[in-house]
Amino acid sequence: MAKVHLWASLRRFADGQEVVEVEAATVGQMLDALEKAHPGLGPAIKAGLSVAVDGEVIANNRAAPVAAQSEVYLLQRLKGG
Amino acid sequence: MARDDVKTGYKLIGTRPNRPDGLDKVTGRARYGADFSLPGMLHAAVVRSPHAHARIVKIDASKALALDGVKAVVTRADLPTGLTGEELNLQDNTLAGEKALYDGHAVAAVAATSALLAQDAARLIEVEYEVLPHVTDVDAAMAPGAPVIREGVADYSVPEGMNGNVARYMEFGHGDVDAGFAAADIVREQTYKTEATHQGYIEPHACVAQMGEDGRGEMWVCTQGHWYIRRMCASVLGIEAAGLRVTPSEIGGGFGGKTTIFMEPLPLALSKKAGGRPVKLVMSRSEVLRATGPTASASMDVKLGMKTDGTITAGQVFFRMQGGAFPGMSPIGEALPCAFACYDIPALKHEAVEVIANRPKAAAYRAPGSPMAAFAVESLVDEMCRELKLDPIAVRLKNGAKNGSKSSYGPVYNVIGLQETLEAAKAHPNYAIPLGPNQGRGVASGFWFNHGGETSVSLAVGEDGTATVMIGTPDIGGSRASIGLMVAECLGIPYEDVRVNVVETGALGVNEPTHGSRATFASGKAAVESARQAIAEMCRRAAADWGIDAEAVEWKDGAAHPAGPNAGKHPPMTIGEIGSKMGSTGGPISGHHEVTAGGYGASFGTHVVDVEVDPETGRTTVLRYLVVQDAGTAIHPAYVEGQYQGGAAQGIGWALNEEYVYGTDGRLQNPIFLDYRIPVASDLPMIDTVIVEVPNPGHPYGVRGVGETGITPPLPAIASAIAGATGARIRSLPCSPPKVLAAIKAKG
Amino acid sequence: MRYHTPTSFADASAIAAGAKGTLRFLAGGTDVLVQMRAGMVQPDDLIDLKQIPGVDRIERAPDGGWRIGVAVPGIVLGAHEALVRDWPGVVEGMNLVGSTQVQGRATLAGNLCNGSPAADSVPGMVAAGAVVTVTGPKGSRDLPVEQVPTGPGRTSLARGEVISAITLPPRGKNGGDAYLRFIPRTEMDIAVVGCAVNLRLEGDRIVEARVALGAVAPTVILSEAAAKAIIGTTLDDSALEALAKAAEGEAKPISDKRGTKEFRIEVAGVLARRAAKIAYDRAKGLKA
Amino acid sequence: MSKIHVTTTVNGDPVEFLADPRETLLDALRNHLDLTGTKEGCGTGDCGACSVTVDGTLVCSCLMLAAEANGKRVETIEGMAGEELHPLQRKFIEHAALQCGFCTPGILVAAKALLERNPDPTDTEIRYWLAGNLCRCTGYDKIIRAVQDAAAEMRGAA
Repeated sequence: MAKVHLWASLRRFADGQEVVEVEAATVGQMLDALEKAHPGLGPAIKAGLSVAVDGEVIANNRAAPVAAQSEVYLLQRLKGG
Repeated sequence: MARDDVKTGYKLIGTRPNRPDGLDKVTGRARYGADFSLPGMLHAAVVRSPHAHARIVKIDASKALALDGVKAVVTRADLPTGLTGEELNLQDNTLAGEKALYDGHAVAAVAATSALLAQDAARLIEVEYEVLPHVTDVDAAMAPGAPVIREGVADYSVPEGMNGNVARYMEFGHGDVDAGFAAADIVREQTYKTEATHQGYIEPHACVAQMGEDGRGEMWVCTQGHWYIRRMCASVLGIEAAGLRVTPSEIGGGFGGKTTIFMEPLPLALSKKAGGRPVKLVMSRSEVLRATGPTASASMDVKLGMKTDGTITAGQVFFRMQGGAFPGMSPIGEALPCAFACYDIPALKHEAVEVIANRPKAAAYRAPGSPMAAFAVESLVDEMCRELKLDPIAVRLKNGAKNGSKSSYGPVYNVIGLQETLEAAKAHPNYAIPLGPNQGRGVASGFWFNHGGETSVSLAVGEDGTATVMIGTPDIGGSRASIGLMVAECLGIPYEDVRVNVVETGALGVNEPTHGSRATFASGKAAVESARQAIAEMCRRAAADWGIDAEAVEWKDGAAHPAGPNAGKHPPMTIGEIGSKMGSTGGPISGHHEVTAGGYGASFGTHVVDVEVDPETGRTTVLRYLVVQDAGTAIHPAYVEGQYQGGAAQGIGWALNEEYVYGTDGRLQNPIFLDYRIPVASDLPMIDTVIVEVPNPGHPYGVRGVGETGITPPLPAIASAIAGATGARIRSLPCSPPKVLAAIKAKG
Repeated sequence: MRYHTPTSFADASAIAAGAKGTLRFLAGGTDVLVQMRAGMVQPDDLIDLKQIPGVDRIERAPDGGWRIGVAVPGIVLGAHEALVRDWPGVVEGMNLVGSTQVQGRATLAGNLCNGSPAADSVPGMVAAGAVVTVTGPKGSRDLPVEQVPTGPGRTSLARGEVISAITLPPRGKNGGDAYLRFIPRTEMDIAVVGCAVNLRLEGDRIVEARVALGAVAPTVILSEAAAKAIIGTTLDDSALEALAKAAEGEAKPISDKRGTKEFRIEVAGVLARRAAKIAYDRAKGLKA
Repeated sequence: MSKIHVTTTVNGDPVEFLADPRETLLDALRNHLDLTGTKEGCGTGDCGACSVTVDGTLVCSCLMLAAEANGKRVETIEGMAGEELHPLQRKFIEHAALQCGFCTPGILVAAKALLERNPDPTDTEIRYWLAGNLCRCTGYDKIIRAVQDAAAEMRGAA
């Protein structure tokens, strides 16, 4: 189960949990599983997220792999100049 | 990859050859956005709201249309309805709908047979407004009783009960901040403000576009990302993106401001109404300043706990950022993670709100959000260093992020170079120069995430053994040279034998813009992968010719060689020989790589600045300036230095004199370069640079993006240097002379 | 827009007097073209003065003063060694207007007639006691430079009147002038405050002085109080202090995007002191 | 509005065109003569991207009417190189003194005018001479170095 860390202001959409564990092999599966478990997270996911998997920030690649023990952080979608 | 794994012995990487587009650019031949013309071309002009906030009651274009030579007028009524989200924001910004939301908001556009005629016609378009209450300042927009300028802008993230102008809310952190503050010897809390600034690219937005009644068209435009332009124009106009072919011109600077659309759909819409005649639209400078995308203005609370030995025990920030009248445009999502990114602090709390106000729709500007965050946090760190009489570099070395540190925003840093930049700054002669009267020194570090993103590159081997590389990231600062160097290094051929072209939307898969410091990193990475594919194919061709296995062929110095004694004795087969025969050995040889590039390494830098302040006028002179930044590997060091120097210069401008000044009427008071004061040549000293190289393991040659971090440290470094020179701390940028003089006087 | 190229001031005046709509004169054009570009002004008639013979000349007047044509650009003034020797403050004021490129076009007459309270060349001319010759339908008249601007963007010139020359008085012995302005950058800005000082010495003592302040009132101010503060002194510290106080007292600025009222008052005093010292040194022959 | 017939010399070539009286020299160069190397960055004389020389004097072509160019001698970036590049052009490439390159034509024209007046300028003299040529990419450092290097080479050759 990958551990997905939610930023503080997301936690109210996930029953106050800071870390949500989901079964997923890819970033896309992880996001789908999150939304299924906590539909309140839907708007945040739809608004666009960046995901950091084991330290590497992945902008929008749903195919990027997530391992069973991965530490995943959700971040707001990053822009650059 | 550890430091001693650094790959060295490059033949070309690290050299400084002439850029391929240099000749065109010094002779005036290079073609920028406004330099394109087409037969039968019309010229467009835009009618803009003089009001910060007004209901559009009526638009009457009959007098304009009655002029001979006026061919078309478009208003919002000509655009499709039913868009939502950011697509609706883009459409609303292209042409105002029910309301004009800021001074300069486009209301109508007109096409005519000459630019002067179009301007005359625009003056004849009568717009009736009902002026509404407005608010332009970030704190004023948050104040109780502020006019709520748009209903329902709050997204899912905004808790109940917040001010009606709040569009987004964000909070994250780790550790126990209360315990952290309790463990500190001193806890200090301050509020900092930064005004909005503009990227200030010298080339105004310009494009020529043509669209027929079938909704298919072409566009030549100055942009950082032509696929973005294509997608955005298509959604605003309700046409198929694939029907639009967008060719990027040379680009006269962007710095984030040309990653999106402002007026580009207008010439397409006008062209369609004018029977498909091409239409050229070039913004004036005042249109650029009033109605493109400056950065957010910010009001920021910071609290820090520090022990007397300089250990930072806890930190907390609350940022309020205003990104114009459109939700989602302020960089709170970037500013918060950047706030403490240079530090490893056990307890942190970050909170931010995005506020909307009657200002233009903000766009990205070089490390969006990071300069403001650094101004707040690095200023307070400096204030506490001065209070505790601690060396600012020592405090940063002590608390700074390292390889393996958990970043302030969650993920763990892999291989980063912050400590190396701090050590190099400390060791630099500038840091030891004695200061004279009224002089002060400031130090600050800065961070940017960097970015990879959607990237598509093709490479074709020529019959003469050259290579042509097609990239989709417009070259703003010399990336064709650096990508050419990497490809030449990989292929083992002379730099001059590689031609790198930025190609249009019809010639490659989708590419994100040149943003996020990604062009040399991501297009470079994909170009190297493309070259490797071509090498593999060339090895197969040689193997076939030699009658051996392809695995028995290796590539070096621009030629296929038998890999070892078992492969047989064959003279090396050069890329030229393989290229000359490729038609008869299996066809053209090329390589392609398409990827959403990961593995970009985080970027850190440290700046040291010395200033002198005239105590009688408050005017600041920058005496010397040092930029130290990690480049991973500097492919073309001259253009790496150029990014450092250019970023520093923009940061110096932001720190000292640049600001958006709005009057009580909500109108921008300084929409010309006379009063929007970017640094001129005589304002600046030489900008010393040190390129630190901690190779990024996520890139075949160790590249890290270098474009953005450099704008971040100057804001706090300059304010801290002024504090050193005068004893007066400026917590609200810019450090303009009236403000500095008033602070000196207030100090007594 | 009609573009006129008269070859005499009488013709220029006649065209101007007959013009019905919006009228502008074109000398260097560095203000008029900006205003046209910004849509602030759409002239119906534009009268280019540069075809009039003599407008590009700097001539020594019979009394030892200087007669400067209305189309002499800043770069030509700055390169005129004898003029710079006599009136360095006047020339340095003009040379601060805009960039090198703007110096190639901008003129004293244009800077004056644009009517900006912050015009960099005007305090120097006022302090020097410069006089303009105005040609109108009824002939010519002379008036002191300080009587030309009447408010931001406004002048005392009547319809049909045009400045046909600028005259600087003879420098005389033991005189010096200087102009300083304050801007946030080093170049390219409009003055936030400007100050010109022109003085004459007998021995170490100042016997005549004129002090002009720019950008601190609707028009450039010729300050008698500031002049009085240094006349009769050797510009010692107390005289400088009195000068600064007087300049501050004369300043009646507004707060705007370029500076606050308080800042302008304070800096008016600072610049008066600094400019007076330079003028004094020049009068002593200490500096060029 | 009747147009004005303008006869002038641009980079040594005699040219004629019809100008609207409101058109600037910059408009004429770019739109009537297809000399698009001269750039418009501001239209108000604040950025220098439109720098040209007229009868040898450096000016902003946005601050001069096209009609005023009648009978004058105009030099633009397109006339700077002969068969070989001018030393300034070459040094700008060698020193990486341009990034986006948009300000480059104006800066080259202005720097050439400087070196014709002052073949051995100090850094400060270069900076003040070029203060009306905005560059947003480079921070000016490499531009100053390139001008100095070109000046040194030109002095050596003289």
